[in-house]
Amino acid sequence: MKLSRLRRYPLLPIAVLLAILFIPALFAEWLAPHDPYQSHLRNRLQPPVFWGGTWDFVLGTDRLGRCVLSRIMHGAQYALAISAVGIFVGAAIGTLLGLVAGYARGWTDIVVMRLVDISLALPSILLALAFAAAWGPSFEAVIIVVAFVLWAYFARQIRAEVLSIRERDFVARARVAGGSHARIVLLHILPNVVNTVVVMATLQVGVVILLEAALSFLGIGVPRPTPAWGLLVADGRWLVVSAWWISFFPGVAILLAVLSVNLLGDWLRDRLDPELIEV
Amino acid sequence: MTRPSRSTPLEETRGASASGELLLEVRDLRTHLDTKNGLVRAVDGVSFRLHSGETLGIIGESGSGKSMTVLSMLQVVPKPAARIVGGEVLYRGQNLLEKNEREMRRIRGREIAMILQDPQTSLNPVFTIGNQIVEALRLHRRDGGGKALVHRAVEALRQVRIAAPEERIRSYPHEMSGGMKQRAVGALAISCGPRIIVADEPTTSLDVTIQAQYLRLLRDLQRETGLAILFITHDFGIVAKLCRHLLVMYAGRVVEAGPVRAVFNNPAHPYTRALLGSVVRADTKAERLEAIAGQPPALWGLPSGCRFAPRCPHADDRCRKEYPPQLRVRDEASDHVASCWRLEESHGNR
Amino acid sequence: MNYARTSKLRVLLAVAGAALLAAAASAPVQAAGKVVLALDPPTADTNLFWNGTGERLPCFQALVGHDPITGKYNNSELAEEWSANEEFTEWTFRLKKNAEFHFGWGRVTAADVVHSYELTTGPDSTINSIEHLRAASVEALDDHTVVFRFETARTDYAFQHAGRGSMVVYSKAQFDKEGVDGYVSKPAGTAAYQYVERQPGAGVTFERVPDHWQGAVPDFEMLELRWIPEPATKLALLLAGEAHISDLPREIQADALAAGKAIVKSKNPAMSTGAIFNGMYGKTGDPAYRADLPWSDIRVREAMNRALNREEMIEILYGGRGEPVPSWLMDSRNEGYVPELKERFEGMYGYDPERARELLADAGYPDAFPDPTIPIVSSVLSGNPEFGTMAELLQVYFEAVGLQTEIREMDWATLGNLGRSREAYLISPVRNAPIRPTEAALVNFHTVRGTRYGGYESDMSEGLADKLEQTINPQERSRIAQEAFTYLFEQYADMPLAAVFAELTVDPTVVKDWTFPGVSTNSVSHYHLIAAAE
Amino acid sequence: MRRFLAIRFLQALVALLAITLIVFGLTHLTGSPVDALLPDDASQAQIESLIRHWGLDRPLHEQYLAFLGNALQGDLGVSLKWRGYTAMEVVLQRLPATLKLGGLSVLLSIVVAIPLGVVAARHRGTMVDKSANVVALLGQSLPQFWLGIMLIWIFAVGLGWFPTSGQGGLPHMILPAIAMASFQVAALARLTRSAMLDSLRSEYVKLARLKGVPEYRIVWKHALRNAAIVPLTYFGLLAGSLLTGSVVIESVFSWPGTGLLSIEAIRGRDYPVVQAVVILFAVVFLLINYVVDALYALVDPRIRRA
Repeated sequence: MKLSRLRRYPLLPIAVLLAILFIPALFAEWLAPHDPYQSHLRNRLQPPVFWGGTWDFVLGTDRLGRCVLSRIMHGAQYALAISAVGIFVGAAIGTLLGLVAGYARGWTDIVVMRLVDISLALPSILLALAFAAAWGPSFEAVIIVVAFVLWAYFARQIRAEVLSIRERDFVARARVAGGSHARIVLLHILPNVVNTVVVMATLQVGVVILLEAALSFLGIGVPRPTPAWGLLVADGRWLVVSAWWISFFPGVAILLAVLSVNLLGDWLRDRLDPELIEV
Repeated sequence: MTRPSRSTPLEETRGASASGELLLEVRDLRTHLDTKNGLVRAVDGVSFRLHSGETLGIIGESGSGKSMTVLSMLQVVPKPAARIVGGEVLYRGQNLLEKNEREMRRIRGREIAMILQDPQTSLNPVFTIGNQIVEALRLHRRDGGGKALVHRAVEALRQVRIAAPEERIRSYPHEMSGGMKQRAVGALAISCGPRIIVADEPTTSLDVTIQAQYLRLLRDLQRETGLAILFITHDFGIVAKLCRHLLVMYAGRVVEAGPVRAVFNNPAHPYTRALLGSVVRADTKAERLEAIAGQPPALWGLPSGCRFAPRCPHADDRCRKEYPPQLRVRDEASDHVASCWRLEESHGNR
Repeated sequence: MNYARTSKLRVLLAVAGAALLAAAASAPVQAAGKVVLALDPPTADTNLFWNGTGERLPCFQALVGHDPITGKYNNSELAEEWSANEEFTEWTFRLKKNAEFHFGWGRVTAADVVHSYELTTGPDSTINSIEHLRAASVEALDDHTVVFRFETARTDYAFQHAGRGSMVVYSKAQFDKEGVDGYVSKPAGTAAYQYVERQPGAGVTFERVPDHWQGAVPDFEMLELRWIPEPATKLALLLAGEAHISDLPREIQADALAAGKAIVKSKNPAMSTGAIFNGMYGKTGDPAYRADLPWSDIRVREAMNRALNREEMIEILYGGRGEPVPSWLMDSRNEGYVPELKERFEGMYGYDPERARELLADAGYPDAFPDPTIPIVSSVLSGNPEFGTMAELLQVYFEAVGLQTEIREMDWATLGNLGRSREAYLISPVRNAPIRPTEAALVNFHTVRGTRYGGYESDMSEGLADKLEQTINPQERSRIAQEAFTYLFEQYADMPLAAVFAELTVDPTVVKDWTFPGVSTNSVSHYHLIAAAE
Repeated sequence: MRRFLAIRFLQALVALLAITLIVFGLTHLTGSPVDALLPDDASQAQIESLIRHWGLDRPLHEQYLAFLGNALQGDLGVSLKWRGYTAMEVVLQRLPATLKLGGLSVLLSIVVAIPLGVVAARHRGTMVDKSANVVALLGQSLPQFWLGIMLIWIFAVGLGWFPTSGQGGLPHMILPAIAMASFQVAALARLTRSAMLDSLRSEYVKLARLKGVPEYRIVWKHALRNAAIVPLTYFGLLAGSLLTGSVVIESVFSWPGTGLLSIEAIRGRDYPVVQAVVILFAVVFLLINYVVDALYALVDPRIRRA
């Protein structure tokens, strides 16, 4: 009975996420065999243990002799931090504007929706490039880019839902009962869109990890020597022939994490919000 | 209206006109449905017969299994959730349930055609009417080239009294009115010259005058072609106008069957009585019978006894424990049967 | 209608299938006699030389040529001979009489040179060291003699007309007839290769000039420069046989070597590299000067220099193919070379983390400085991936001796902007390419007038540079330059690293050799000397 | 309908205006082209003369108004980096390459995603469905540049089937198009799947079955034709991601399109070209959304005849 109930949960994705993202992110300090920033210049470009390397550097070392495994483990922190903060900011702005637009309608709605249009029509990667060129690539810059890319999607979806929710009886009743607008929005409407926000946010984690990778490739991601996953892959990409492990393992980490997050997101969507459009 | 009484086994419902050929005989058909909430016996031992030129009505609330019965007959139940687990469907002596998909495709449309409830949704919106009829024709009547098929399609439209069929054939469904669409569906059904048409609540979505026209059309078609019609509805009024015999279904079972008049005059099952009562009281289109206390049963976790027991004013312990057998109703019609313990009492009381 | 649709779909599928097959069948075709160079995209992808920063297209020549082996000036290009007056205020160039433009635009005359000079020094010019090219007046004395006059002495004006300098010669006849559009669509040059076409953003193609006026017959019929921004792709191109020469970053040269490719080096060191202390605006009274910068303290500068294990760095960055140098601006081929610096180098700059720590402690680092963080510039953003590695490497060594560091990713424009507003308080990896003549080097990197990126500035460095500019006497000049280099060396004014050759990875089955001196702006030159295998 | 379109058009114009303002502001904040395009040793005099020459010494709002005035007349200025061309010329030179690549990648993603989605819907809830989902997601789970480099190594260097990079005919386009398409497949396949599920549950599919239509025809003709409408709407959203993808993919494959151009333009602070790229893409984005509406009508006769 217990087992069959467990089976209803997407166990594999959850296990993978725990193993790849959460546990390393929380316990990298204790788990990682080496300091991720420590160069062992004498041990540069060591292959992984099964490729002729040593147990000292299980997944080999990079061109400055840093432990690939340790860097991936610490990288999980950045993957998590960038997605969590970036998505939180994007979702918060988007949800707020979506709520206001959907609830207030009229001019507010038009303005917000045009902002959404503008945001969607602007090629985000170019803005990111310009932005990074202006203020220099940094952790904060990546967060801002992520938030900028995401907010419009949240705003659009939430607005659509609010439009239908505000017509429902309990909202009308609350209004008749004399609730303030803020009260109605926060107490009656917001709880009804929380599921959507959660599902969308989950599904964006993969997008954000890949965005970070793309930004790193263009040299506008998190500045080195931060072991962000995207940067690790981008940095090792030249040596795919001779020292493939430098970019391969972070690539696998990205692959598994993004895949699992998406599968988990699918499951959440089915559970929480079957109405959500699948984009 | 009374037909000659024949000695028939009680468990079989008869709906034969003396002249008609026996086209279809369904015996103890059972279909199970796997749902999130567990197994549902959607069709639970349904039997009936259908002769050519005859119209048999199946009546019941939504969810009573009437649609599932005919879908099972044609093996187009939603897979993999639904499984036909037992029974026989004898079409002109051949058991359809033993046929494979390929063979069944030759039966569907060609021998037994179907008209679905809602013409708004049952016509494919992205193809023209002509396209949809020609497609069926091409599948079943390979004789003749493209032109001949188009000609036949035009004929079919003409048969269902659609004006200017040569032009209509190029129309998309959304360009037609609801009534016309349902006629087009009718044309689609008769186009391949089937012997049986199953009409699943074909008039529910039409307004009253159109409904009447449509029923007249069906009757005329039947007269012209000797079709047998299996008419599914929840509307006693229509049954009365169109059918000679009827089955009343409740929760996957036939609870009462017999000649229309006999059932009307002397409804034996409390459910039938309630249905009739609701006809009188409420409008005929009521999909849910408000007059009957309680909700239609959830199809899972049914009572082990009579399925109607929870809503039946006369139910006692036995009703709740044991399903009643089909018993003959003592009236002028020999083939009027019903499944209710109270019938046995009345038998015993005699 | 449906049948039509179905058949359309079928056709579409068939076409797609056929296309895939065709694609599969067409292995990379390589035209016989064509050599393809996979290179970094240039700063300016243009036929208009003065709109670039000095990268010369293979179809052009300048007045002064240089020896393919020694890199010394010679008369292998358009000028037969040149000379300066005693005061070095007047330079006269005599042109070869038989030099001929491509596509029938006629002989090269003095008018072409004056015309080209005007274009190159025009208001929209972005050329390297344009101020050094600019003369007070230019005059064509006759059809084949041009004289440039100056108000002050110009001892090395030939540099501005050599391949590593700043001016190539265009046809005035073409300009008069077609205007700039003619240059944009099909510019006539005078070199052994002539222009064929440019694919915007993709590359430029040239072909051998039939009957070249110098009689030069390059081995390859066609020459294609293909712009490939991504190094991993360059390597792939080379290994797949689609390109035959590439300027691969050194980090992946080993991969190419392992796959049977070869390396062709410039005949001379093409650049010297190192890192500079930006933001040392030390000239008296300069408001931008900040005494509280850690590296304003000479002990910190020495510590930083001593923290570097240059041998290891050269191994990591250049695969061991580089020579440590005591100064990144001083070169034995130029004025003011001080041989002793090389001997003193180990003693003053040698790798000694212990000493570095002591020096830092001595300087009170980190507590004595309001912001002890050392910001290191990485310019991956500008497409200089090797500087990213260098920045990381510097960080590793600095942190090993207890310096606090931070890598700042920025592109050249941002750095230049900071420098222009005198706010570039940063450490930045640099390279000196081409290796500049001493005077230009000192002015550029050690005076207020110098480049935006700046470097160590002080009254002393300003004074010596000024003095050098005003001196004509060669011995005197050499003495001043020596004094300057010694001064800078003792001040730990820079972090010199290595002199490196320009290295190209080539496919030895197609390209046997390429003799080039390594003195031009983009290091390569003498395209007509690319030798085919066999 | 016409009124609706007109209002949409006006709103789009306002949005476009806002976009120019944002782009203008942002690019001018990033630093000056003189710092990007002039060599290291450019003198102060040279820098100042170019600043004047390019009109960069004027106040920002004046520059913006001048830019806007010219833009309204269709003149987006001359490129600072690609001298001899106007900004629009530079962009239009490169646009066909991007459109070709984008078009092929969309085609490829359709060819892969629609069958995946259809098969998944057809076998809903089975292992087939789940595997199709994972396959679709795989392409979306790798950094695009990494996938591109891998494709080059496997198919160009290893197998020699395609050229590694650069401009050219179809063979040159296959690998970059695959790398680009991989990202869209998942979203498209899932959209197709859910649309197909709706479609397969519909009455007309039931009726087609009852008509005796074979299953494959029901799935690929009756159901898909209706379901295809939903993924089509997705292409409107795709326009934005197309440029994002093209920036990365074009760098990896040295494909001389607008993506590569925009990096070069930003690095060179070639304001006019950056503005032209962004404005063009914003216009294309809006245009594609209109085209999608038109396509909608083409597939769905209900809209066509309305």
